Amino acid sequence: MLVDEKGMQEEVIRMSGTEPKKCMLCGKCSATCPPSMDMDVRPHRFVKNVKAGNIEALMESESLWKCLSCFACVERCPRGVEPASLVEAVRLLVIRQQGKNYLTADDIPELIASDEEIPQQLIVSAFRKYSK
Amino acid sequence: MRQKAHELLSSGAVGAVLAWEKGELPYDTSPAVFRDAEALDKMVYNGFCGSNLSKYLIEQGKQDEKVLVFLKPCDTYSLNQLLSENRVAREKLHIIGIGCKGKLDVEKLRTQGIKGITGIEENETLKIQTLYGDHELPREDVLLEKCLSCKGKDHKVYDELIGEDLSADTEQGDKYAKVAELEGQTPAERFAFWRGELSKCIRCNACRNTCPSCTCLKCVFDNAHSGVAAKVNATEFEENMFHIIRAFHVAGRCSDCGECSRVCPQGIPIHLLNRKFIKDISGFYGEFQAGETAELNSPLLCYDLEDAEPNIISKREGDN
Amino acid sequence: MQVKDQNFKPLVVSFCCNWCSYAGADLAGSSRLEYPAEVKIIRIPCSCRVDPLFVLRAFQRGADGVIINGCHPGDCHYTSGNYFTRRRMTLLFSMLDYLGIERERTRLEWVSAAEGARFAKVMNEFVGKLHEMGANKRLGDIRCKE
Amino acid sequence: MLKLSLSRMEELFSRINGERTLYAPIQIGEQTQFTPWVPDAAVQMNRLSTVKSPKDYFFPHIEDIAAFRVQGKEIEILDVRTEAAPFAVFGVRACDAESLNLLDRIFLDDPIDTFYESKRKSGLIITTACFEPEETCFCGVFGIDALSPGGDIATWIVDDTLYWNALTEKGEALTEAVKDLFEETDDMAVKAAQEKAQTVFDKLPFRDLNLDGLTGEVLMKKFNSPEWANLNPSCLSCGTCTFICPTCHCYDIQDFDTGKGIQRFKCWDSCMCSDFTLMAHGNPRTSQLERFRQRYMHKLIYFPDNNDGAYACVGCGRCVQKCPISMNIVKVIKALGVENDV
Amino acid sequence: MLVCWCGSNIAGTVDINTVVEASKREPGVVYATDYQYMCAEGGQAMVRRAIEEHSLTGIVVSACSPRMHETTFRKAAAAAGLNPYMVEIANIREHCSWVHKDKEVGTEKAVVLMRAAIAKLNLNTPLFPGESGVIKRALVIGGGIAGIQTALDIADAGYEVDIVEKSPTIGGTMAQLDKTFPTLDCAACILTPKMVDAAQHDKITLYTYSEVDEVSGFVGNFSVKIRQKARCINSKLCNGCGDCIEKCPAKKAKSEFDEGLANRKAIYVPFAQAVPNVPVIDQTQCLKFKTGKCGLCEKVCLPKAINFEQQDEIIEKEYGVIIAATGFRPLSPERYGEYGYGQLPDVITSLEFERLMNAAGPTGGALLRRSNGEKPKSIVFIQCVGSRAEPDKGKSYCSKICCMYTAKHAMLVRDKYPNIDVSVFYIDVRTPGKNFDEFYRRAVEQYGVNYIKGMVGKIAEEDGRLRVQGSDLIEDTQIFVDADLVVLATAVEAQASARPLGTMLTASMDQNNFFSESHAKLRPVESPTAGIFLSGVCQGPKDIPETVAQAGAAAVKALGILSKDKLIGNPCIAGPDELLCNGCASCEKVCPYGAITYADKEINDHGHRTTRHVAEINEAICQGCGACTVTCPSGAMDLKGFTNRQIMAEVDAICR
Repeated sequence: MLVDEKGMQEEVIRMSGTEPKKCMLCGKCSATCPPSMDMDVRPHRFVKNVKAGNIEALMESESLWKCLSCFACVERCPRGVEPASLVEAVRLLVIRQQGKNYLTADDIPELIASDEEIPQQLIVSAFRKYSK
Repeated sequence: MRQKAHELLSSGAVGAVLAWEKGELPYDTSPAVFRDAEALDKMVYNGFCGSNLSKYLIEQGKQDEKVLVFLKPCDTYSLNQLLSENRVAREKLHIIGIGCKGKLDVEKLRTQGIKGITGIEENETLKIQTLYGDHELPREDVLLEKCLSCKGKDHKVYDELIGEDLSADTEQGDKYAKVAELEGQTPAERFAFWRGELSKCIRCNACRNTCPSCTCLKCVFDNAHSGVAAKVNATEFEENMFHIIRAFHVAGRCSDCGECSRVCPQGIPIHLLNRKFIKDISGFYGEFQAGETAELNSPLLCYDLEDAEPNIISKREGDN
Repeated sequence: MQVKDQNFKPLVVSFCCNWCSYAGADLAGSSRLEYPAEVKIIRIPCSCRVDPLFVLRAFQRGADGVIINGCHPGDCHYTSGNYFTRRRMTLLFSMLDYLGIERERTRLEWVSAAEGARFAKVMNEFVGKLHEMGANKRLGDIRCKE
Repeated sequence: MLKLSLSRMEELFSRINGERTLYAPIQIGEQTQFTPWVPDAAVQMNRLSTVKSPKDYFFPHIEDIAAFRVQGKEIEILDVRTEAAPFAVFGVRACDAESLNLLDRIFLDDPIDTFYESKRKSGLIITTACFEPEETCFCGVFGIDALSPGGDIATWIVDDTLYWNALTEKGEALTEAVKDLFEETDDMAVKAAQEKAQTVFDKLPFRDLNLDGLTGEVLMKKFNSPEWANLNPSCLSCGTCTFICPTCHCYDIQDFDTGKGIQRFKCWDSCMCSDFTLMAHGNPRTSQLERFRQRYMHKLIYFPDNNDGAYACVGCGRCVQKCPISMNIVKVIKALGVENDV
Repeated sequence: MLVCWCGSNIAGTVDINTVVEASKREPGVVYATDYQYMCAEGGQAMVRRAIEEHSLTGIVVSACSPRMHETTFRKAAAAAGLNPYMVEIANIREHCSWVHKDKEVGTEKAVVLMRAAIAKLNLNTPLFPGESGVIKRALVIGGGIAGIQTALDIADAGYEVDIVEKSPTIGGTMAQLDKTFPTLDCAACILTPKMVDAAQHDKITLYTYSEVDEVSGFVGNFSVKIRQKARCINSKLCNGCGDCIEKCPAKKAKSEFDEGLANRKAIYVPFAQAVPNVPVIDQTQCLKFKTGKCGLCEKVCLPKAINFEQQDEIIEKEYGVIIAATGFRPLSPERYGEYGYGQLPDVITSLEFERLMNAAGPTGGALLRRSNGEKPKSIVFIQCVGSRAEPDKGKSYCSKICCMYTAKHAMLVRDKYPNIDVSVFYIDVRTPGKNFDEFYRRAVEQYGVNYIKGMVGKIAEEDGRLRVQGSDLIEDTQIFVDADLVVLATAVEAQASARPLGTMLTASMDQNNFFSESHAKLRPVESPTAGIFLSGVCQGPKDIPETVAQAGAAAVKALGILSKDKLIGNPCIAGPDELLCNGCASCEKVCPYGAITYADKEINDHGHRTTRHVAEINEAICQGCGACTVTCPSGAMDLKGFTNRQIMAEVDAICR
């Protein structure tokens, strides 16, 4: 169990395979991010927080679940930092802590019915991640 | 052949004839230089003329005269290499290309238990008389190792050809088969194989001295000032060292004439080292046959900007 | 599972060309980047100065690994030296491999004068690998052992 | 005379090996070499000539003779001499056994080569008679009887039986130790086999090789013979003939710098090597012809001249078989001997 | 044996005393000592004294990298009468004390490195450098402001200079600029007089519309083949009247000078003040070449200067020095999809903007939208386009000039059209230069340019305008700015021709295809290859004043060679042992300099005389790489200063 923030930070960096220290704070990720307007911690600050080791705050952030995993930030980042991968990694931390199934195959039809605009890719990746 | 040699020697068109001389036994022919037309009676060309005469031209070509030399198809590759390295002057040579249907290995007769050989009749089937009775063997069973991967019956350099009809298409086996087999083994297996072979080396230097690519006036291993001179293999390392460096020094120049293995009294398959380089060179830098022409540049004397990095070695093997 | 000798210190001879790799090693030094002290550097004008004899010599005398460092292809101070090196060493390494000498004991690397960090990284990696493999037992000369 | 069934050879070898190291002609790949015997080794009882002669065990290819430890500027000389451990060589042929007598003339004469002496004392030679000579054999030319070989113990293999006869005190001592394996017998079977084999010997191609006229008296004439120029060109000047020859005995002394000191060793040398006789000022023999001539002049003229007419050749035929270009002593004798008085 | 402490740099992790004591036990060492700073005057005096007092035949200095102070100690040795090549350096700082923390480990390694140096020194022989002459002419490759300045400085010192310029006129990128920062004076006004000076200087020869085909030789003696491309105009006859251009019916070619924003004729001069003022026929556009018909220009040309038959001409000349001044190109921003460059006509690059603003430009200086020719109401500038990125995403470096020229552009717009809103997206604004930050502050304070910290993520066309979506990092929001024109401050990129030229010159290049300088701080205008100098942006991004300063510096360095009558060579060169040479000519084939030739020579081997074909080294040409030594199977070829024996002795000592 990762109790301390330092350990969590290392884990996030390891899982994401990316290096937040490479970020030069140009803000391109946030500029390019489609749901950025609705985020409490916008992508560039997400990176900054990982760099600073504030993982717990990120785990509680709304942004964590607002990210569409569209990877526009990854595509555009001039420094090769992958904000989406960091978001992904923090999500995994949360899921691991929850430690049980949050999505089953039976839930999916209902989810799709509830919101027609919900990206199918999101459902698929959520199913993959939230069930074990 | 003898007639042609007689003609050229007596007319003074050539000052010497480099050919083979018959010996005291059915198989012990020696390379010989004939300067006297009378002596040509002893000249011979048979299945035991496996030795490659091209290297002798370095020494024989020093005289101020023209030399007539008889070369088998595979020998002409060696000569081309020598020509390309200025070791022999083309204008001093009169080259007669002679046919060849593969040369014989008397050691192979012996390993089949044939001893006391007093006579050999050469045909598709060899008839062998011995002190202990007669034997018959198919010719192809006693071919020299080098003839098992024949380069074909074309002469690459010559002034005239005699007895091309003598040539027979030799079965052209996969010359890289054994190299590939070794490459497929684990490093430990390869190490064991080569230790077994190279530990036999007695450093007689027969391989080096017969090699038409080993033409240094003074070999680094003989040169007390080189820092690596060694008269014998005092340790396993020196056995490896001698053979690695020898193979490296002829890499890209070795025409795979097979003389090294033929002459080794200890039966070490030295040609498998040279062939490894030939296989690598052809694989990494494009098909290459040294001595194909006298104008070819060794692949170690040129380069390509896009050459492979050394990690191609492990990539090729697909494992480690 | 092979038991590793914890006290084993691989001896590494590292040939560095004067123009790129030696300067890269200098930069590693001036940047205070650590790499194992087992690496000993020999300065040569160009990687193409490395004769296969030198590589074998190092193994004879007890080296556990030999690494040759030159300018990146295209950057050779002498235009073409490293291209010759690349061919020569590829063939030599392949031959050593063929004789059953472990492939990981020889290495050719391109390190520019600006790549101090890479120099240190390559050395760390190389020595790390040698640590895993243990001492060179296949290509040493027993007379040179203690 | 003693006899033993060939089926019990393994027992005999293992008994001999118990007391001392035993070397025997053992098949390795396609060749037969004298190598240390191990249980179930493929000992070749019938294969006549090994590639190398057993001289290796008395006069090794390489032998350390001294060492120097260098520490900084300090140099310490180390004595590396050791007494040779007892050993025996089985399966030595008459020619090779005789070659050791020739080597004795060199190494046991003053000044004595103590390295050789020690091995000669500890080594025991068990010879085997040749009933099936090769076409390359010509030991008879040098007065050697291949059917009655020398050494410390002579053996004969007739059908499925080994006949054993000790010839020297050393041989007797070993025989005592293994006697319980053997049965006493007479020499009838051996005699019969010898007689039968003699007919083969009478048909050998080189039986009539004539050594007449090869003496010190004609030294200068032979030295200047024009025949050398005809014989020499084919020679590759490799060392094959000298290294497989049972009588060649030249050696070089070399130093090897180990980085921690110097290893001084002697090693076989060959008069065919370009650095043979190399001295500080250069080499008095500058051409291949001179080196080629030296080898045969030594064997056929100089050596007998200094050694009561004994030629430095035992007719084993190795060089006839192994010379890469088939230039050998037989051809030289024929070219320079009495038949060609040049 | 002399061991340096380098203050605590070495002494911190290496026990100096142990090294000194260990060295005393090594064969050949008669004297060993140590000192705080060996390279200082005191240390050097100590070196001289030690050599004299102990009659030393060679010295080993255990100190910093030989790349730092080898020359220093060689000079000190020479001053004491010792051959300078009897000095070896054991690098116990960069390769030892600085990379190891443990004192025991460091000391142990220092001893080994010291031993290796001693082992090598024991085999050193005194070496004597050869001399070679100097051709008193310089070649400048590239005719931009850098090349022009270097050429003028060299010519003014009295030496001949040739400029090779690949385009039809000299002037380079600076000629395309409108105004220059931070003074806002007009680029043409300060550049064109220099262009004319260069053209009229009696020591300067211009080869425009020309390229370097081949370079051989070495410092002092370069031989260069210059390809003068066929202009199809006889320059000597042409009077520059321009009648031909006027009559030329082929007018669809894009003007390179105007960055493709305007068309030019098939026969053209790039711009009005071009030097030389001689037109060139673009054979890909000319109707005569395309269809065989036309030839109008030929008909109207009174001096009969038109020559359709003209061929490329190869000019072979020799030079003592070569100065690279190949400049740069702006990076093409097409790969960055978010900006829509190439798709959206109103997204342009800064250099295109320069042309739009220029009175001699395609719009006559009127700032108009590309899409509809209307005046823009709002302009957005975006900095760092392609700069400061990972190598696979652009250029890793800061292009240095973009902050300043963007401020300049913004200011010019606001000055000329106060009604246009101007915003600048930036990551950082970097203004280290004389009057630079003041300039930027003026843009903000006096001209009201709106600087937004953040990058742009997307530009989309909406109702005929451009919707720029970006970050405002200060506000921490995503913002949208509607613009009529977007200007991208594109990164500086080395010319595509730079690397092939570098290869020809055997000059080393960095990973960005800029020429590498010999030392980043101490030799910034010299290439590591002797006799090759670097002028301007070909070495790395810089602005005009820096370029001019460096151009002058390169000229001075070049003059340092041109003013000498003889050059002292490097004695560490190859040489054959003729007794061992087989004559195979393998070495000749691998020599990159053509320094090896073969000749028949009489060889005396201990009185044995033969005539043989053996290798010969041209000592002035050989650079000492050693490629030949490894190629030589007999070991006949060896390299002085790095002999086989010396290197093996080092290997042995290390492995002892």
